[in-house]
Amino acid sequence: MYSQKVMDHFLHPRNVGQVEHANGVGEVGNPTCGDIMHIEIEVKNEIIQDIRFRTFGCAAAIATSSMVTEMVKGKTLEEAEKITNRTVAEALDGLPPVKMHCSNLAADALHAAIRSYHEGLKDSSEQ
Amino acid sequence: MYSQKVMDHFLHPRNVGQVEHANGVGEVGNPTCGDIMHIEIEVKNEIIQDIRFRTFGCAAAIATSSMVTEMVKGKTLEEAEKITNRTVAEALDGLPPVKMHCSNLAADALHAAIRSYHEGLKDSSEQ
Amino acid sequence: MKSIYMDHSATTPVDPEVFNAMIPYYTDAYGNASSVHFQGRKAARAVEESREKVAALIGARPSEIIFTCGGTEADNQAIITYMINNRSKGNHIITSAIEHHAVLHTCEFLAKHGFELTILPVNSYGEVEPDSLRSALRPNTALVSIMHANNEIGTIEPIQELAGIAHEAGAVFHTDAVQAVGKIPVNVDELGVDLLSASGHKLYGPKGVGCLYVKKGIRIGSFMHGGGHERNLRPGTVNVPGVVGFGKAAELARQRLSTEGAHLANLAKRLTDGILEAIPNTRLTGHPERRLPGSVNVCFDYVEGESILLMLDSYGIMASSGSACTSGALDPSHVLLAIGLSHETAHGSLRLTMGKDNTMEEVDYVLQVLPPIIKNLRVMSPLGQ
Amino acid sequence: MKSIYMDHSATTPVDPEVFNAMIPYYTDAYGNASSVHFQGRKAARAVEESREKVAALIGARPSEIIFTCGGTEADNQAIITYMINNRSKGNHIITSAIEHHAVLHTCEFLAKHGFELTILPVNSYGEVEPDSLRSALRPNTALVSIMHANNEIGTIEPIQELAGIAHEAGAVFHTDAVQAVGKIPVNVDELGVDLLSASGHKLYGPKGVGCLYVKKGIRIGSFMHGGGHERNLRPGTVNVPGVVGFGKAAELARQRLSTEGAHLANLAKRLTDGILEAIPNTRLTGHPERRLPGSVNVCFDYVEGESILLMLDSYGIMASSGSACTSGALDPSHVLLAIGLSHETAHGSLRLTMGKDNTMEEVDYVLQVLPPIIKNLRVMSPLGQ
Ligand SMILES: Cc1ncc(COP(=O)(O)O)c(C=O)c1O
Ligand SMILES: Cc1ncc(COP(=O)(O)O)c(C=O)c1O
Repeated sequence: MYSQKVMDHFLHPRNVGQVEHANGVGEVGNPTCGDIMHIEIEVKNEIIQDIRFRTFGCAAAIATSSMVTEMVKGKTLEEAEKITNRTVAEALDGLPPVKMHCSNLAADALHAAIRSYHEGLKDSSEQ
Repeated sequence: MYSQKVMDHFLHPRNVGQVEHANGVGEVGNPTCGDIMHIEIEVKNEIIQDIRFRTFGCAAAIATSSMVTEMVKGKTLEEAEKITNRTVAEALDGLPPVKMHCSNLAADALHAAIRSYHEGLKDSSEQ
Repeated sequence: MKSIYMDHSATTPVDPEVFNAMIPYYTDAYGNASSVHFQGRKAARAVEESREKVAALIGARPSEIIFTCGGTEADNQAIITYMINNRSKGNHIITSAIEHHAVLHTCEFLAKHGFELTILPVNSYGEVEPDSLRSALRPNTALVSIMHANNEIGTIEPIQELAGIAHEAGAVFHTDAVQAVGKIPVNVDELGVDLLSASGHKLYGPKGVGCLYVKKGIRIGSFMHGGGHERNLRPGTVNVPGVVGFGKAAELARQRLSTEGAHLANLAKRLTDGILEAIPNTRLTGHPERRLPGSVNVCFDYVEGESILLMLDSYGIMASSGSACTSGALDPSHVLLAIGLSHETAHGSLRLTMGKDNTMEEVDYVLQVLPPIIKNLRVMSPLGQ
Repeated sequence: MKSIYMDHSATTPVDPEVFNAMIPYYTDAYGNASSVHFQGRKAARAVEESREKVAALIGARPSEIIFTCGGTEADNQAIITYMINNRSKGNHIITSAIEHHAVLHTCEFLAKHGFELTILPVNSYGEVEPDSLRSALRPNTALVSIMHANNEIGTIEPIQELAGIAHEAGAVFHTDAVQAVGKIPVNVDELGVDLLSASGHKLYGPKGVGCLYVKKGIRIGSFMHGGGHERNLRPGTVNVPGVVGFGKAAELARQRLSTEGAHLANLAKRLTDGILEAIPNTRLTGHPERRLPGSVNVCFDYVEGESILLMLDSYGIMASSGSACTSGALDPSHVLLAIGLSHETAHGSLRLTMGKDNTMEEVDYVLQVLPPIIKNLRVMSPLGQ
């Protein structure tokens, strides 16, 4: 049911864990529905220097998390903001229809992390 | 579904045809329901000297007709009157349940033939 | 003793290629198609490939095919769940007097539960007349169900025309194509049908598997209640080997359709002509041309069907009959009565339905054996003379 | 790569002896069991012999067995046709919260159509408490349907006691014994049940065939509408090879029941103990003793079931889970929720159901592979720590 790329990212997930000097953190989903994606980023000069994830969820949830980290590592925030759940799924050669909605939230988690980075900046600039 | 005896009487029916000097004729059933049994007898000294049948119907109808002729040929009318549809079926080692009611009327045809013989006698004695 | 099977409308032998395709799903690939693991995915893949093959045979999309356990279930699901899921479109059903009981009894069941039912008569060939459908349609007619080809007399109904008439009146069209699929070309788009039933064991596939075609956009429901299989439309662990066999049978049927049809038509012509020539007081039932290739149904006056069958059987010839005595029923086949035969005549019916492996020699053997059988039974019969 | 199948509650491999018994009915004896001729009679005989074997396995009379296309159909027929044919006895149904969807959705369907429904809760082991049934019974309770053994957590219900309570109150008792038949001794008289469902593919028989036991005197009806097969109670051409396979599987199950049960209980003990020892934050679900031999269901905190399954699958170990993600549903298994687990815990369920061919070596392999998988997934999880 899953593409080979999904299985590769699921069995060999990239960028698992936490970022030591994270300046952006995003989390979406909740344990009740069975998927939580947690993404931490370190941004320097508008570029995502480091990104790591931790995910509770099915193979699709883990693979999309892994994929999104790979897609944006070293990219500018502007580029990262263009990524959608859909483009992540496409980069994985698609997801089964039943997985499109609930387990395909990695881009949302990334965007939440970027938002948190911006909010952190705002917070510090407001000081 | 049929016993070997039924199949034997069906494939090799005994006493098919008409009796030249019949003095009793019985017919039961009708073409609408798919079974007609026609039996002719020649009675002499209260003994069934000859008996023949013609039957329109299924294997059970033909086999019971054949069997009943064999059972009563050479027997007294008293003996013949004791025969029932049930004893005919038993003599054939039984019939499938669905066949017990509509295709198992040979004894009725025999009794009708005996009745017709008695009525003929009455008619002649009344003359 | 010879063994000549001429009862293909009852069921067909499983084609050896079909059986070979099924074997792995009994031995190696035993998974439940709903399982996530390797065995489950293998089973699911086989089911989807079969869906493609069945869809291809009738010109449908794979997503329009629901696998069922046979023609009966497909008919029940089509009619019952269409009616109860589309009450706003009306509660009137139209069907014909010669439908298989899987359709007729289903419609009668709904009639007992508050739906309105019209049962159309047929002409003496067993055809539903377009005008008869036209005048039966009402504003509240939701569904018309007319079979594609009749299982007893072989008549092929003018489905394309009938479906067109139903659609003009806003009704949806179901056809029980159990006897047609695999024997004649069936294309859902050309026919213009919305729902279609088929069954594996009538086209050299296994028993216990069939399908319902549901045109995209037509709203039916689940007939049974249970798990979420078949996109929530048919619960129950999928019969994977059965579905695989059905798929293979559909693939083979598609390849063989034209050559087989010609072969069967030849056999049927020789058999029909031979019987009518050799045996007096005999008539062919069904339409003389617009009929299933390979299907011969004749009625012999003065004799009864089961007796004919068992006599033929004693010579190794296997056939069937619409006589009541073959089923334990009181009345002979409703189809034979619907085309206007008397009870008496209908009792004397014989159906010989040939298949791809029947030969001219077998036909000739039947033509040698059958006339004396009828003659002997007539001698034994009080009717006639 | 290894191939270790531990998903026998989903479906079992077909036993080679079962398949061998089926082969002739695909190749030589292809008749329709309703046909009068030689091939038909041969098929009919095989069906009746299978009926005897299936009846013998559950202590029933052959005439009390109706063949269906599986457990789902048997459940639907039992519940729906009992209720609509016995309206005078009441319109209240009682079932439990842990039934298979084939029962639960069927009851809910009836509830939507005017019947009254009570769904009994279960205790934390998944048992229906006799007192809970007692207090739910009403004068108009017509039917109580409680499963014999649960398909997910393996708990065996106190059927004998529950059936007795139902009977005292004048209600008829149905049990979905799909998971029990062939795995533990099941005797309809001892249990005192009136209706019982079973399915071939759970006891090394083929998919697509099952049966409904109907105690003599209990009035049910036909669920599908069509021909007069199965004494007018189940229309549709009988799936002869399927029925033959089911019969053979029943015969084998009867012979093997006791030895197999002991073997499976040994495997399950080692597997359960091993998992609970090696992996913290893990619990066994279902009753610790009154459970199906060979069935192990555990929940791991902080990880999700489908991920566990696919990781195990990459090592050749096939299992299943009650996680929503394995079915595309939003909620995890209703069974796990009914025994009081949180959504979070239920998502981390793993079901390993063993069969006769599993070995201690396979159990040890699972015990070697599973702990690091859970560990890795927990490292990847934002929950916990
Ligand atoms: C026209 C027609 N419809 C429906 C059926 C029922 O199909 P099945 O036996 O597969 O349920 C049959 C055959 O028995 C048939 O000939
Ligand atoms: C307890 C229970 N009931 C019913 C069913 C349905 O059986 P089937 O898949 O044969 O329709 C199953 C298995 O899927 C089951 O485990």
